[in-house]
Amino acid sequence: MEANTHFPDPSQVREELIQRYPTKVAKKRAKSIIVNDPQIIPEVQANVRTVPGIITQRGCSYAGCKGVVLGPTRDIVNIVHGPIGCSFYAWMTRRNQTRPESLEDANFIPYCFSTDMQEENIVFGGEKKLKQAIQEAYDLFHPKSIAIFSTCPVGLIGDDVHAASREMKEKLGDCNVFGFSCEGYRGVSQSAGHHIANNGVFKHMVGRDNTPSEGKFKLNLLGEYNIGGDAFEIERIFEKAGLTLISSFSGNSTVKQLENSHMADLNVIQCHRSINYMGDMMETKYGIPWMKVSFVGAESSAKSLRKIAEYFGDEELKAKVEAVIAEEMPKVKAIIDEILPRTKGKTAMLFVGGSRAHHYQDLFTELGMTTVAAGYEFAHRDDYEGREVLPNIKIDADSKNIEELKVVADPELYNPRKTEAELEALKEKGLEINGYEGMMKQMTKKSLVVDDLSHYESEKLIEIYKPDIFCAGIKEKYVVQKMGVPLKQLHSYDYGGPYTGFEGAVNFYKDIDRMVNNPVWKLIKAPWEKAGNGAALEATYVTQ
Amino acid sequence: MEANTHFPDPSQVREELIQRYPTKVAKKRAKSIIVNDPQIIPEVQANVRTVPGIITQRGCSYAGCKGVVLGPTRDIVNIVHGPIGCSFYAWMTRRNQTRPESLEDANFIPYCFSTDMQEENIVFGGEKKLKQAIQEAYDLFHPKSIAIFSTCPVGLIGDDVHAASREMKEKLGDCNVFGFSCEGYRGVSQSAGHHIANNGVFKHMVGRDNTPSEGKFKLNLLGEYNIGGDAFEIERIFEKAGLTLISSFSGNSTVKQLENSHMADLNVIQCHRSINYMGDMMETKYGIPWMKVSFVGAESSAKSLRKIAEYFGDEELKAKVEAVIAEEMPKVKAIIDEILPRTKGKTAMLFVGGSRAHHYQDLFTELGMTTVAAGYEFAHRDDYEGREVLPNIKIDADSKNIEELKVVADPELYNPRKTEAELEALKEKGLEINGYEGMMKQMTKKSLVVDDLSHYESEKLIEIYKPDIFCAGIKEKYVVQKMGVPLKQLHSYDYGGPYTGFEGAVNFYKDIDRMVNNPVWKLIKAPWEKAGNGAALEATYVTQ
Amino acid sequence: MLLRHTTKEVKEREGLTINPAKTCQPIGAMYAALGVHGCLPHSHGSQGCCSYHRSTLTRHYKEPVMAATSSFTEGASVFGGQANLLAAIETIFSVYDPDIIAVHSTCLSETIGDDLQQITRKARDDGKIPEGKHVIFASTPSFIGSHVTGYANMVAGIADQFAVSTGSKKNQINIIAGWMEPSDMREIKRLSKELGVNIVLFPDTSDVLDAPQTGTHVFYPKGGTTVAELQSTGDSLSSLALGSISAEPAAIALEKKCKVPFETLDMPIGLRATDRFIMALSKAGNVTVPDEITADRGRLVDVIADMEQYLYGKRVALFGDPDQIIPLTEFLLDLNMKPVHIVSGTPGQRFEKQMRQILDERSPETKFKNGIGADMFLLHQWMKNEPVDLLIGNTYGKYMARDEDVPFIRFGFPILDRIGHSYFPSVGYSGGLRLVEKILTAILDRQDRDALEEKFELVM
Amino acid sequence: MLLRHTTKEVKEREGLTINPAKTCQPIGAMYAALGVHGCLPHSHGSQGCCSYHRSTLTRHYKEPVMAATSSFTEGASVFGGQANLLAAIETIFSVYDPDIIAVHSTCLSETIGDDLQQITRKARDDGKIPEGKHVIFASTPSFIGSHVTGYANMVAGIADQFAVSTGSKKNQINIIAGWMEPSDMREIKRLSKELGVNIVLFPDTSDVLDAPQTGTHVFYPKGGTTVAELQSTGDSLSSLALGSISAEPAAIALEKKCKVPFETLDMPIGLRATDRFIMALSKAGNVTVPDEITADRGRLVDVIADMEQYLYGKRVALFGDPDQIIPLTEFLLDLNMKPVHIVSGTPGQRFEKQMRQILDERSPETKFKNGIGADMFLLHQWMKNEPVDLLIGNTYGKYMARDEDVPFIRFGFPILDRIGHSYFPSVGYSGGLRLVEKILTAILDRQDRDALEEKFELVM
Repeated sequence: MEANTHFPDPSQVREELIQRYPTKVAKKRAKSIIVNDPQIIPEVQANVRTVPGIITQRGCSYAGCKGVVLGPTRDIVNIVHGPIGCSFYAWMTRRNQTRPESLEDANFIPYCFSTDMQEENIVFGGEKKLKQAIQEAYDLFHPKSIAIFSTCPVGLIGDDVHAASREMKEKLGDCNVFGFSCEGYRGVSQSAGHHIANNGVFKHMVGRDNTPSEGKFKLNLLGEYNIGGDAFEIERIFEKAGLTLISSFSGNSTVKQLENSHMADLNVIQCHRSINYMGDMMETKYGIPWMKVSFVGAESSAKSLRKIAEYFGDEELKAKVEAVIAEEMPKVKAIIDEILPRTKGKTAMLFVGGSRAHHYQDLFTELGMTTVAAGYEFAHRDDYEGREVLPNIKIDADSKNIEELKVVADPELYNPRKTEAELEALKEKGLEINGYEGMMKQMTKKSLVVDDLSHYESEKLIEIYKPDIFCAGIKEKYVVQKMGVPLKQLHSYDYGGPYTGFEGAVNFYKDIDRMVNNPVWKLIKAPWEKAGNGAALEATYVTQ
Repeated sequence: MEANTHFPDPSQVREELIQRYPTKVAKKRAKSIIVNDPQIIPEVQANVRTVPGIITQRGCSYAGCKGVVLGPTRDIVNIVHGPIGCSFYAWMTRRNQTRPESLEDANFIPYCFSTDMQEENIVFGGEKKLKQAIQEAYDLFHPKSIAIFSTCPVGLIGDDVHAASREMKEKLGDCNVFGFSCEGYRGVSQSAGHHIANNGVFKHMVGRDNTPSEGKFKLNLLGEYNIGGDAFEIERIFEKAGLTLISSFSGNSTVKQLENSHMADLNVIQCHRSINYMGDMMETKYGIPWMKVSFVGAESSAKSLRKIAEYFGDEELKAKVEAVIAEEMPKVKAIIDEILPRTKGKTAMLFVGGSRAHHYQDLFTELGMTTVAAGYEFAHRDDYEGREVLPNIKIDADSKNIEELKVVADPELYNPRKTEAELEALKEKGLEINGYEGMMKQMTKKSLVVDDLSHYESEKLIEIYKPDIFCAGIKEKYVVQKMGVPLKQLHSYDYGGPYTGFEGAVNFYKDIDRMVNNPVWKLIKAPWEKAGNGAALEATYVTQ
Repeated sequence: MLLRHTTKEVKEREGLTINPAKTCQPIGAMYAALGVHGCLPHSHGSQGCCSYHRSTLTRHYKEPVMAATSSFTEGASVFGGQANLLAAIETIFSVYDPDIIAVHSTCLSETIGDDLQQITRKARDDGKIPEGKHVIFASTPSFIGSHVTGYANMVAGIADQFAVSTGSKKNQINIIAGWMEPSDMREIKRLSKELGVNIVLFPDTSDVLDAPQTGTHVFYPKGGTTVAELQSTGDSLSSLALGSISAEPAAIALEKKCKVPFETLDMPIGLRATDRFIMALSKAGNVTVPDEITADRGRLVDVIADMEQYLYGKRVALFGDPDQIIPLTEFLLDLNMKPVHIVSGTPGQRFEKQMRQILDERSPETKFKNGIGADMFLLHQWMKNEPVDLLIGNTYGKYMARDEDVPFIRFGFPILDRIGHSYFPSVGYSGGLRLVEKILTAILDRQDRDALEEKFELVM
Repeated sequence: MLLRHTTKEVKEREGLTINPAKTCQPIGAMYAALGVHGCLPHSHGSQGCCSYHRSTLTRHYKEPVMAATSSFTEGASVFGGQANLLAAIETIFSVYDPDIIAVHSTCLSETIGDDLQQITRKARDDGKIPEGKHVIFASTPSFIGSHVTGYANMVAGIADQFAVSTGSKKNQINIIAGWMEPSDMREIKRLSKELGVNIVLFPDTSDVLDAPQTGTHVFYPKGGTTVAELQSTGDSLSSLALGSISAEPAAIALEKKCKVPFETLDMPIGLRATDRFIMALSKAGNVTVPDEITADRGRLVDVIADMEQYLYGKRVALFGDPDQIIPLTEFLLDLNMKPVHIVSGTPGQRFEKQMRQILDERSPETKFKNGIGADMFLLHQWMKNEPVDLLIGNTYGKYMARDEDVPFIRFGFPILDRIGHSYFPSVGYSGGLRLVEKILTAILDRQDRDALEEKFELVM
């Protein structure tokens, strides 16, 4: 599919986006603004430092580690070691939903824990206060686990959160305490924090509980954070299809599930960027293959289910999966049929996250809408171009300090779920194991791909393309809407959702229909602002 | 007790109240403004026409009939025959509470029924529409009873609501339909409506059900309309004391109770003005004596209970009554002790209704407060001076058209509950049977008694006396409060209550304490309005 | 269940009105007269009328409401009320000393055929009206129209009996207020001032029914349109009547008497009705709209855009007075909400016509009804058959709202159990913002109340 | 239960803060800088700070919040952030073209010891600041104070770095806004205008964070105190600082630099604090208070008097920022309500001192606490021990309110789930009326919800 031809020449657009920048900045930004060609997949500069002063969408390593990956865990007391702000801002703001089985089960998600470091702690060190905080948390709540997150000053003043955690873990006895060196200045975006989080969860949690699980088709769902209840919908579908979910990473998850997750036979990855490290490490250590899936979009959900069934290679499962799809799809189609006439031909832009900007294009496609430009906030080249570029990615100074865990096969627990031959056979059936083809293959030729879009560029893009909808985050929402273009938040979903699976697709269709056809956008101009005041006539139509 | 001596000479006050009136008006009003002397009880002009143009507290006959007496009945469909307003204004505005035993029991109190007469009904007559309305009410609700209330135009155009009611009663078979000619222009105030209501209820309801009731001490509670739950509290006390309430007239009452009320052995009357007709008629027809009681005030409640016990002359009952009083009083006293220091010495004025202006003085007395002026809105001379003046009251043109039912002893049901000798014995014990001593005997010498107080007079009184609290109705409330004096509504209780019995007394004490000691009255003047702006200092005391 | 006898099944009724969505003319006349400075309303009928009207207005405003009555007794009903009214006029001028007595009739005085024009003329002839004082009147039988038409009649009476055409035009526009709150009238004046147009607003109950606590009762508060202003309306360039039912009759009276041309507009409730008001007033006053008004408008649009998802498709039942609920219905549609059931007790074909204009294109399936039979009982039955997400109406709606467990917004007359309506406007862009805030609060509070724990939202 | 782990038993905590009633300094500095016209706030630290602050402010205002960051990476943390800030200044002026960049520090840049004064001087020396443009700064390490002190520091920085004393006084008064809403700032200006006093209000986020929907994104909205106005503050007759914690430091800075005398007042929330504000401003401006202000005041007193029975004795828990909850506590007492539990996360002894002054006489038993340990977890525990009738605080209060089934009023920062705060003021008499309306609505809605059927009231 070609992008609509009445759009401006994308390479001219690119020139316009960078012309106001100082030369050095322009040169740098030019490498991140790419005219797509799905046939050849041009290189996109990604995961590089944002130029200081540029108004960026990006956050920090802490946000990626605590906010994204560990935030959704229900029964870990997540203590932020640092001044109060970092913990405050991550307090329920990501809408990670969780559903404890009973009122007796732990649920710390609505709580915000912080050591609230004061000047004296910066000057004289904060470890003592941290240990005191851990002790108090333990005394109050007796959690299974306490996790510590380091904020910027912690690393600089030399607080050793790992040592403090080890000491407290030993002291408390029945509480797993561990820390993350996810100071905000590490890496160039949230992405560093994801990696740090993956390492920590892998080291301190995965593999602690070897209890075998019931279930014939056991899998983990990686990179699904249950924003707006996304994981609930996937759980619903899995259960209906007869799949046994051992653990989510990390939406609606528990300590017990994460610690037992290596007992699964397949890892499926929803958000490649934030969790692919975990897939690789579990493959190496336990022999569990991973497979990229997407439950965003009805077709993608169906496809992902079929892929999972194919992986397990069980005919009964395959039949069941087909039955589920056959049952779910008509409801989806009915809604699509109703809505499509109102959305068809409209255009969208998506600039968000490290995965959503890719997958939400499917939903727009299902609505007959074209994605004219897209990009990630904190992804790497592989998320754009596909994992085949991994060997060619140069690690720069900002990322090279992020620890790469040395993982080897576990002497006892390593157990390859599929033989090389089986994997080969699956690949021949079109199943990409341990692989991800990236966003650009799916996008139209001449569409624009922009990494780490700046505020300035976003305004330009909107002026030039006048898209019918723009997808980004809360910081962008009202800027874009002030321009008369509805913005759909794809971090928080505008407090809607779920958007995964079949029910989620329907939710999304309805929301987009509402947004792109909302009459409010026609009310912006006052009648006296309209040319020639001919509008005055219109404005009085209800008078008598 | 003498009224506080620092008050102005009440006869001078009287002169001031009338000096602005035109001569004829002044002359007339002078007869209704009386300086009290409880020893000699001067005559008060009452129950006379209000001078047109005078801003009066009074309402109309319809308000007295439908609003006051029939309004509180729970399971009668009360249809107002007339234009919409009359029914609308009486729609739940009197706070007659009712408590059906179950969700299946009828409760029409939250409903407003009207024939909503239109011009054509005025011109061509409204009986047809009325009958249609009765039929529709029957079809929708199947009530035991439907009552019709005539508004001003009904009598004038000659609609015969009684004939229409009879016709429909016959037609429907199992529904008692009856009407009231309570057009607003009848009489001089609500009082006419009370009388009309008494007549109607007596004729159409009382005596229809001769089923004997259980209970050793059976009585009716007359003139208690359960505003704010007053009747609930009296019911609670009766039950505790072992008294069996056959029927209330008419708070929290049912058709069944009213129709069976002649099976009681005593009528106790709370509001003499509105219901004394019923007491007399039931005495004449069934031989049931009546006795004035008051459950407003803790002491009055105790006294009334003792009177009832004395009437029944049963030692066990007397003991039980004493036990009830002994149990209830300490709670009351404890509150009084706490509040009295804050209320003692303050002054009150009461201008309301036909009974409350009298009885609420007891509550103020219990709070150590003096009533410096009081009067009724629609009472008769007997309510001021005592029933002994009844033979001397001249019926004027405005009242003489109100029907006096000719009641005689029922050939079958007449059964004097007490012999003449018994009654004599009771009287010797201080029990006033079929009697009421009126308000003035209880008021201090030199206090002011004003019947049908006008707005003009009320402002003057407040200016002169500066009372700590003024009791009246909603129309007066904000006028008086604008003068910086709290007004306690004694019709609606300011949406509080109950104020009867022991618990009610406590409620009242607390409310009065709150009102007379409310700091808001000290906030009225802005600091810049205060003399010399010395107040500016006070106003900045919180600054640093 | 509070209204336990309300059935789901709707039966046609011809005789019985249950839980009316209107009341009678005289109270409207009383309210209108309070919007004239130094005016004492006078009810020519039984005492009960006056007492009831004063009580209801007092409960709504929590303010003194002064009015006198002819105190009819049986004699007056038989022999006519002339003597009562003449006596009343004399008493009132000597005791309460108003500049104006505004007499309205009742079903009683109308049924017996009292002629207010004749009686007031006699009062003047008999010297009962002091020099410089006025007695005006309006015919407001309770068996015609509703409180809204009673208001309209008194406002028309005010216009007709005060306006004078001197022959030389004044650079001012008459704005005839439909039945609205003092806060609304204040906002109309503020907007006109901001727009730079000289106006005479009448009636004007601001600074009358929202008077400050001062420690003194001011019998005639400082607000209200003055006699001089009312007289000058005959020389105004034009009139804008805000409300086809409650305000237009006065505009017609002015046109008839003084040839002042008029335009009838909806009351400026909501975005578009306010747009039309601003446009019409700027046109009538020949001024351009200042940026600050455009910005206020933009703020309202901004909130609608930002919060659209919570408004979208929400089903609303509403009842009230036509001049208010007509523009409110339009506003609800502009909010992308769904008005599904609408009743108004006030009769008249204008309601149907205007509603059709608003609804035909955007929501032809909306049920609406006015006049006889359009009562709250019917609305409640409709709600039982087709449930809604929100109910909007006067205080009496709370019974339905509780029974049906539906969020409820108080709007209209009377509001007996909350404060705010008389202080914060519903008209204009700022009033629209207040309405949107109220609607959102109602909807979001309900969402918060009903949310499963895992769906309880921090940000909305 | 949403907060199912909150125990009734209160244990002393020294290390762990749970559910804080504050956040960190830089967000306050960012908010303050947005109140200067043409100013781009700049966060000198990691990207996360800027992102979090922008997000939180955006959620509160539902408006664009523009700010830049020095985008620290590990290198900058090791070698210092000078290069980043210099690069940022260059980029910002060329791409976003502000009149002013207002830099605030973070825990990161403070820990490594970046000297903002030195770096900005270097930027100027290096010619990176175009002619006529400004770079100002404030030191706002997150490990000191709270968002409120961060605001105060930036406002003081604005005063200190812009004010010029020319030697000739101007007939104007500086009003230094404590942390308040754009609506509040707008109301302060309206009141000053009505009073007839020339003022310079700073900062001023009205017309910045309540911008209209226009179809265009205006990067620097029309609001905000201008550079010229800020410079003129040095010549003003005097300053009124509205809030001892958030506004006084700027007044002190002005006194120090330009000898402008000042008075510190509470934020004008509620009756008496507004009285003091009006008195102080009329004194400073040497004007008499116009009747319309007295009448507005009287309307507030009127409502309090009329509705006193519903307010009397109601027990309230509140949390929030000191300059807001100090006058709010006083107002609650004037409403005859009972503030029983109060926490504020912002440290400082002024809070304790001012609270004591207010509470000692009228409610000595009230529990209050601020600074370390004064978190919402503690407040919630207090509520479990001594229940209340009403909770007042920011959006996070909704979790406690739902768990304890207590009516809840949103007040303070941040409010993430409702609109209105930025459009309708809480300051002044009209703001007081709005607060009373909200309080009454909360209380009366609850009464309606819980009333037995026979006790369900029509009139209140």
